[in-house]
Amino acid sequence: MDRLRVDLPGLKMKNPVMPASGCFGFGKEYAQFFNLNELGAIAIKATTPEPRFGNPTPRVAETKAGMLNAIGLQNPGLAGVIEKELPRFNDYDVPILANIAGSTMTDYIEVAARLSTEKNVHALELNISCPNVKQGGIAFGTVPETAAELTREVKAVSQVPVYVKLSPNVSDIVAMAKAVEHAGADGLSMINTLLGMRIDVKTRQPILANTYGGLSGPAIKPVALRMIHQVSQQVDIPIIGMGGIQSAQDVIEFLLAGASCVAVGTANFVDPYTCPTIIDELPQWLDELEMNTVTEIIGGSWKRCKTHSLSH
Amino acid sequence: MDRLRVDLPGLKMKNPVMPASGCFGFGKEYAQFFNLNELGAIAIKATTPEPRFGNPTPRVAETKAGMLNAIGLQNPGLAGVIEKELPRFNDYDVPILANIAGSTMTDYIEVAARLSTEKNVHALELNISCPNVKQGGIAFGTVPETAAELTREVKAVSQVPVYVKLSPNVSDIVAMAKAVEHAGADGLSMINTLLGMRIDVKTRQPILANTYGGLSGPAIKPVALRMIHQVSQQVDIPIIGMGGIQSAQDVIEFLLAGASCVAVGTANFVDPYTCPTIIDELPQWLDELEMNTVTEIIGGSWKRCKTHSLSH
Amino acid sequence: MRDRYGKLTVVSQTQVAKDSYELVLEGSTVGQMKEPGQFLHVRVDETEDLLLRRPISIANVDLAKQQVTMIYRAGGAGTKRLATYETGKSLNVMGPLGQGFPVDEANAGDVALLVGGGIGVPPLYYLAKQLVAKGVTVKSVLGFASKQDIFYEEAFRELGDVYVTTVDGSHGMKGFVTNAIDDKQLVSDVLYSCGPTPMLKVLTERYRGKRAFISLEERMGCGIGACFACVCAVEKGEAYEYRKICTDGPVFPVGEVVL
Amino acid sequence: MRDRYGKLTVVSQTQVAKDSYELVLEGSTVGQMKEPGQFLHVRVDETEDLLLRRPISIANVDLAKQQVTMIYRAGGAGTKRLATYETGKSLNVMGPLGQGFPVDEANAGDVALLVGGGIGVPPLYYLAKQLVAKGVTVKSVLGFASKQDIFYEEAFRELGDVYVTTVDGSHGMKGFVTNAIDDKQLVSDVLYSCGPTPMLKVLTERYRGKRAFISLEERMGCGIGACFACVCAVEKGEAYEYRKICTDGPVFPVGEVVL
Ligand SMILES: Cc1cc2nc3c(=O)[nH]c(=O)nc-3n(C[C@H](O)[C@H](O)[C@H](O)COP(=O)(O)OP(=O)(O)OC[C@H]3O[C@@H](n4cnc5c(N)ncnc54)[C@H](O)[C@@H]3O)c2cc1C
Ligand SMILES: Cc1cc2nc3c(=O)[nH]c(=O)nc-3n(C[C@H](O)[C@H](O)[C@H](O)COP(=O)(O)OP(=O)(O)OC[C@H]3O[C@@H](n4cnc5c(N)ncnc54)[C@H](O)[C@@H]3O)c2cc1C
Ligand SMILES: Cc1cc2nc3c(=O)[nH]c(=O)nc-3n(C[C@H](O)[C@H](O)[C@H](O)COP(=O)(O)O)c2cc1C
Ligand SMILES: Cc1cc2nc3c(=O)[nH]c(=O)nc-3n(C[C@H](O)[C@H](O)[C@H](O)COP(=O)(O)O)c2cc1C
Ligand code: FES
Ligand code: FES
Repeated sequence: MDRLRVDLPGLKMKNPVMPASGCFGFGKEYAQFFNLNELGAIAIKATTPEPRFGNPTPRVAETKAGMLNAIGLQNPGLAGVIEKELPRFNDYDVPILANIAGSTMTDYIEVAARLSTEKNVHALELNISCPNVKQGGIAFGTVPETAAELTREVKAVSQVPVYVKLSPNVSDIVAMAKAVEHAGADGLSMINTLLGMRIDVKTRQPILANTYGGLSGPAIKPVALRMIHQVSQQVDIPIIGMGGIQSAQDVIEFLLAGASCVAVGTANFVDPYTCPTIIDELPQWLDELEMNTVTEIIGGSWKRCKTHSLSH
Repeated sequence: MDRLRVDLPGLKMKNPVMPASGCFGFGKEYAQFFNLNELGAIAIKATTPEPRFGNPTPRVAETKAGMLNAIGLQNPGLAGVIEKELPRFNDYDVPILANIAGSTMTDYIEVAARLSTEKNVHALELNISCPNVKQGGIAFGTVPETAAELTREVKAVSQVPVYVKLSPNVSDIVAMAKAVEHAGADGLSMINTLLGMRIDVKTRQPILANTYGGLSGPAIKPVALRMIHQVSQQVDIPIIGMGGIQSAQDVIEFLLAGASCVAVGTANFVDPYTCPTIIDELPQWLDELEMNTVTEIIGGSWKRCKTHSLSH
Repeated sequence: MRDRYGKLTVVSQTQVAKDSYELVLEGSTVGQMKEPGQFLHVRVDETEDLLLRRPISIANVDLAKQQVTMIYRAGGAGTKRLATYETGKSLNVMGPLGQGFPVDEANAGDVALLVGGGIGVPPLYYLAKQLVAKGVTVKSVLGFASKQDIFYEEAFRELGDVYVTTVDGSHGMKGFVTNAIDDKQLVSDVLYSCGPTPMLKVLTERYRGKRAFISLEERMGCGIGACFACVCAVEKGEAYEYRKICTDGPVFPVGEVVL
Repeated sequence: MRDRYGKLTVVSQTQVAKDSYELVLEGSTVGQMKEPGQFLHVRVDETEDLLLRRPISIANVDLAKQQVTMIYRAGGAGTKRLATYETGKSLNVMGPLGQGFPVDEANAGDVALLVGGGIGVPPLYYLAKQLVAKGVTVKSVLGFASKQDIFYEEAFRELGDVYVTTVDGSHGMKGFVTNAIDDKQLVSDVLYSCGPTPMLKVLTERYRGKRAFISLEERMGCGIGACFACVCAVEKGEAYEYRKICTDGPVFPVGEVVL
């Protein structure tokens, strides 16, 4: 299955498909459905220094072709993740992308320094864009200078490559991407959720206890594709593409836009077999497109000529 | 039917529903289906100083629960609109909101000065946010200072109230709204489309000839509601709410979020009777919500106590 | 979980009350549905229009026929879509999921009080059947808004005493389930309940420290413990302690979690 | 337009070639469908999953029975959805829309050449019927990709000479429609054509200045002239001059618009 292989900083992926952070817990739930070794990689749920309870419920709401979430970064904290969650991956041969978050720069640095020394962590994903955390997060995600500074600080302490997960709630995504690339990011993850809301017309109140939440699912796919298309032409680091992916055809669209691999979030809730199904179907799509390998497709919508390997 | 009445600067609306600019031409097509007098108002297609052909085709693409468009402001130009389109409204008793656009500030000023003297124009809507026009548009829409300056210049020449139509493709929608309010805007229209794209996996090329286009329809409703909810609590001018409205229930959701009236765009293409159907159903919704008038609902998701009239 | 995921075929869809439907489904995964109080996570729409699954309790199971019954209220967009499924159509269902009512906690000869409110009534039916089968005396108190909302009154009556209340008094006793418990002075060894949160709150105060079990509702994403959508806090736990309703629940001992 | 908007009922849905379906619909708006070459704007999905309507040509009409026939290729998501509609289901249809083929331009005794490519063939059938009815001699050149894509060959043959071409030579003449026109030295007084743009371009060069009419395709929003999605430029017009395919077309005289 070497046709599907993608080699990215820290992530030697058998195929270009990983579940997205926050949509796959720490893997054990979906391990009941299929062998996690089938996956290209796994992005685990955000880790913060201390355990967090997160936001009050309701935490999810449905929207047309999408959903809103305001989980609020609930997680067992750095110690909990290291002691209870990461050891489970000892039995697997799949690279782990550890999503990290916090309210202050110190939080990120603390988690990055410690988590990046764990043998089951192959790369970090800086969640600078969680729209559900009142302080912290959002400011990092919308100001290029702050995002760059955070990236630099985390890179200084991390033992593994660092991907920065960009927020789509910005005027100029290219400026954000260039700023963190310049600050040393090894890759980008995009996109996180769009900030949205729903109102219950009966109670007249927001459905989410947190008022606003992150919009994910097929509804946001066109925005994700546009941003990846814009950014991939302007940076030299690889992009983990995500936002509404449901099918192998969607994956091809993301690769053509310029993503080097993809993450699947919301679709896992709809069909727990989404990732393995996509992985199964990809070779057939390569045949149809008359492509030998996945890497040939990357950026195909804007590259002049076929590239035979991923230069970055 | 006074329960549905909404009085806004320049727009004395029988009901809170108008078709959105660009989705209703200059009215004559939909006049074949129903009497335009049933509408609360009509937002007509963007006018630029000179006639414009717009972008190459394909100009539209479908997305899940949404569509992309890159029309490129095709219109008959200022003289054409005045001579051929506006006189049609002589036979109607419905306020007209004239959407205006351009590539330079001078363009906007020229159109505003002239169009606002037309008897069939009751208010202007500054389209500072069209994502499909390569130069101009987009810069006005994402920089608060520039948007404010444009608003000030147009206000100086306009004979009728001026609504500024905000782009959702910004980091801080509240800053944009406050800037144009401060510059004298009489109201806001929000939201315009989100910038998105689709790629045809067979041709490997973007579906839209323009590469990127504006995402509209139910997919963007949660983003629109969130922005209106944020902005309406921070400004004292009314908001024309839009983005994915399909039904009377959607209208209630927008009013609760803080819109003073709404515009229906994409839904007209799905069902040409969307506007009159919604208008018909609104009184029933008022009954169910135990509300007397539409204006009582405005901002109901965040107002402490019921307001009995619209203060702004 | 492979044996808890797949297509079930609609055997019948019957309206049993105003806006309420009984849906009988058949398929091999029914073989796993042995515990009352567990739920199914139902994909109501094969397209992406309505994206999220809907959690619906198991109301009854016929293991021999591989048939499961759900009873649901067609209130929102998804359950209204579900109500359009006709005999022969197939439906993508995950489940059984979660921890159901502990039948073990009632011994033969015990009196079990089953208290259901509205659309919380369905899971109590499969529970009642299992309790009766092991020799437990079942008394059911079923609360509805109005006469037109009532379903399964007779079915429950075949398994023991039934007390129906309606808020508007249009059938049975006027008032809430707690009024019936007081009025009829219903005593019991173990309590099982499912219904609206205000009702569960009152029962929690009354039955704290007793053998009492309640089933909770929350909006869900994954339904299997991966997304943290459905958590609730633990009573007297650390600030960050929680339970997931989808996997630790939906049934909890009274007093375990904060309502 | 009120009489051009409403629900039609599916009378039959028949597969007529690989991926191609013939859909017969019945309803009162069919009474308006008198002009060949006009199209219907079809809502393929009652939910918001697939939002846009699909433009499909009128392939045949039985005014007496109030029945209209469409023939379409189930290629993308919407037409695949359409292919699932079974007899008795109702379908929301706008139309007839646009300007069809000018039957007036052919006089009794004239020879009309009808050139169709693939899924451009269907509107020519209703046209052929009307032409024959007024005494015009119809010759049809129908091009398909392959044998398995061919439909309505016999139906056309009942109305006049038919020349079928396939790109792979699996049926009829191998090659393109223009090869058949050359080979068979087909002469005509008036030309009507519908098919892929490259084919229409070649015909435009050949028939410029003659009585020749072509039907164009473009992605549409509204279908009624309001959204400016479907415009094309006018040959030798001002830079801003345009035609809307949905209302000024889809049929244009050869040479009027830029292909
Ligand atoms: C464990 C469990 C068991 C349940 N058993 C039953 C049952 O047997 N019969 C029955 O009628 N109902 C039951 N419910 C409630 C049922 O899940 C909701 O009524 C249903 O999801 C509402 O969907 P909708 O399409 O009608 O509403 P919509 O408003 O369209 O739903 C939008 C989203 O909100 C969620 N949602 C809305 N209301 C609720 C709610 N009350 N609880 C959980 N999610 C909600 C939906 O699942 C969906 O994700 C149960 C809920 C849970 C958690
Ligand atoms: C006036 C007119 C008449 C037509 N008549 C026929 C006919 O009789 N039979 C037939 O099979 N096809 C016909 N077509 C083409 C038909 O509209 C498309 O094949 C169809 O819209 C594709 O939809 P889909 O769901 O398969 O593809 P999708 O890719 O799901 O469509 C997505 C969107 O793109 C649009 N689109 C995609 N391809 C085309 C296309 N080639 N032309 C226009 N819009 C497109 C769709 O309408 C939809 O809005 C006609 C087109 C026009 C403009
Ligand atoms: C329930 C839920 C929880 C999420 N939690 C996180 C998180 O902890 N960290 C993060 O970076 N992104 C988080 N995300 C965002 C996803 O990783 C992903 O970027 C987004 O959902 C878009 O992809 P999708 O449309 O496939 O879901 C979460 C998304 C959802 C739906
Ligand atoms: C085809 C199309 C053309 C549009 N043209 C304009 C325009 O000329 N000026 C403008 O301000 N907005 C234009 N818009 C944006 C709409 O007015 C509206 O803001 C947007 O579509 C969101 O509403 P909706 O989801 O109901 O369509 C256009 C939208 C569409 C779909
Ligand atoms: S619904 Fe996802 S954790 Fe419970
Ligand atoms: S499709 Fe809207 S103008 Fe033609």
